[in-house]
Amino acid sequence: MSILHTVNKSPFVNNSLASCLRLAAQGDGILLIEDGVYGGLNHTGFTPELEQALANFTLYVLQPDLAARGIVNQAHPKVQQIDYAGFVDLTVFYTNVQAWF
Amino acid sequence: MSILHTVNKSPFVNNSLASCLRLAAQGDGILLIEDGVYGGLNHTGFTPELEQALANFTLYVLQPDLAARGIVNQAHPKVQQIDYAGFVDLTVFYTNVQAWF
Amino acid sequence: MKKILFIQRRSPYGTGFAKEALDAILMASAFEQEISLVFTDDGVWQLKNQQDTKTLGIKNFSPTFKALELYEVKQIYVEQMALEQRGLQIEDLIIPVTVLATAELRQLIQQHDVILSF
Amino acid sequence: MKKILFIQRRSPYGTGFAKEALDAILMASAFEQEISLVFTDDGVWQLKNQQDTKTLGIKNFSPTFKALELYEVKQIYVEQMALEQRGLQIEDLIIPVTVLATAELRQLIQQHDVILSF
Amino acid sequence: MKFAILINSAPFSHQASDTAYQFCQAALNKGHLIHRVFFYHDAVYIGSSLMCPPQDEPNITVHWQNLAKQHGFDLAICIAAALRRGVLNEQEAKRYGKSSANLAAEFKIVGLGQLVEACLTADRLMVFGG
Amino acid sequence: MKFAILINSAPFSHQASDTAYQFCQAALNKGHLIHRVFFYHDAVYIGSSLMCPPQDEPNITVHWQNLAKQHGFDLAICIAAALRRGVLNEQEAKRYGKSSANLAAEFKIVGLGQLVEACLTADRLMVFGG
Repeated sequence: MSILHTVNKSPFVNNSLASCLRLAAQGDGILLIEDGVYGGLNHTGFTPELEQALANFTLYVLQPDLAARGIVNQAHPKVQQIDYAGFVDLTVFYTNVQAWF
Repeated sequence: MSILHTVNKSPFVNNSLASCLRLAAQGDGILLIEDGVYGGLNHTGFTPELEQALANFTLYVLQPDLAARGIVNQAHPKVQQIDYAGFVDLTVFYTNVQAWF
Repeated sequence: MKKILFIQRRSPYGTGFAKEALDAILMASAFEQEISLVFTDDGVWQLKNQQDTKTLGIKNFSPTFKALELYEVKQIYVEQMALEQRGLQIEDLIIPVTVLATAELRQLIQQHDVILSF
Repeated sequence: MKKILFIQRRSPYGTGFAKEALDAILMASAFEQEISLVFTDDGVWQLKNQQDTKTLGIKNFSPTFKALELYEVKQIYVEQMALEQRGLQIEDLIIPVTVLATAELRQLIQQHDVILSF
Repeated sequence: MKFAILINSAPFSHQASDTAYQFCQAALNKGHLIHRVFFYHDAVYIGSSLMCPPQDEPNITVHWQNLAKQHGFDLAICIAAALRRGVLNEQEAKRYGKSSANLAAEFKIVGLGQLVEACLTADRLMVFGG
Repeated sequence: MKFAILINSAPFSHQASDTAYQFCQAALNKGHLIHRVFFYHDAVYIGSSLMCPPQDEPNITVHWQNLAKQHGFDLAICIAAALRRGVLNEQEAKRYGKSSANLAAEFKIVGLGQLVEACLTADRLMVFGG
């Protein structure tokens, strides 16, 4: 039993990712989509929190959303970049899904 | 010349009030409306920031929005409670208005 | 039978989510599944007592929470930290709830089959 | 003549605000007023270069910012702190901008007659 | 004082349109003028004639219609935002080959220039946002 | 795997409906099933037949229609949310005395029970939020 959490809000604006990180359980997966992908970057003010999260969770980021925003190269190296097919696979791999928005 | 800033988002969720407090100028007025009224309360995790703001700005809160949310009694004593007529008066008193949402 | 969890994270009135989520909860209660409700973040404001929307001219839907018991929705949880951050105590809420520490809520979420968050 | 300030605080694509705000800026430029643009908070992401929306199947509107000069919109400001928090430098932006310290931006806002924020 | 009003949010989903309405009512009660209410972004949905709110909920469209009729100000809906979202008058419905229009009475579909004009004409612009 | 999809956000104003569409397409390409797509809150606007997006923008309503027809799943719009916001089929338009309906083909107006049923039937519920 473990959950895939999806987060679609920017951590610079909104508390959704912070709440997700507080309430996700060790071993859960967290997928950043839409404006949530801004939480998966290196060298930002949020990066220290991201790196703390990487100790407890597997972090994924939707690559098409990074590309649209021009930030593929800024993505944190330890966050796994996936496409929509990979998104579908994750929802099968994990036993439940929770959306944070 | 001074500005009335309106803020309609909860500071527990969203950075709008934080941005307003950063970019408002000494002497400006800040009116909390809709979910923004949660920023005008006493004894919350946000109260220390509110009290800091009170040193630089005049803070107002829309009373009907407090009442709807059941928090009239929780409002900070140094935040002025106004009704819609008072809201209109403030937009006349200040020389410009900026909305944060 | 499935265990369904509703997670309420939005304040009332500022957006329409809280009201329409409540409609969904009442509907789900008719399906005789095991339903739990969690209020956290600004969602705890939904349960604040003394709500009075007369001046706003919009509907006060908070009394509907009192009907949840009639609909056999009895597992209602609030995250302690969310209350504390907002200066709220359980006496300020319109219905009796079970207060959970963050770690307990984290466990509770894992025990459900379907999670509907609003 | 009025001095009009547009303040852009939203990221592109996640919501429709950024795109429709840009339409409003272009329209305002036709009225021969003095127009200034400020990008702060997540609004600075609107100017990020290398945007590529092909896989999303939605329109990349960032090239339109390059047309602002033709529309005589030349006062374009970015808050330094917003860039820094996001790991961005002016070389990462699609158009040249003037970078302002927070105190300078605070002053700039006071100097306008109309403020349109999105 | 002459006010221009910009509303950015959908009805029901956001309180902003209700707040804007209450503000306008209070301003008019005090003898101020409303030059124009401009509906942009998701606020264009407020101009739909097809809304059927429950009996115990206010009908914001009717509220605006009554206030505008009584005080003679514009209810202006941005054409680009409205076309995208499917709020159409007869003329636009015909132009785009749609079988019907759904723009409520008293509302007008106008260009974005009317927002800028309102900003230039009014003493204050009030933005009620999303 | 059998998926139930819940969409909560308006088209254009939020990316959520685009993400949901891309997700469904990818899931179907992998041989999974979509049991039902349920449109709630402002997502009911996606079922409007009157949207006229610019030529260079996708028409999300048409995208959903095509995908649903091809793969035989439900496009279900919550009746209470739709009535409030003015998305009506012929029957509801008549019931409420409106001159026209605006529900797009392939979309159905249903009760909220269909959302619960979808949650109980599917292996996974995917929520695309506002």
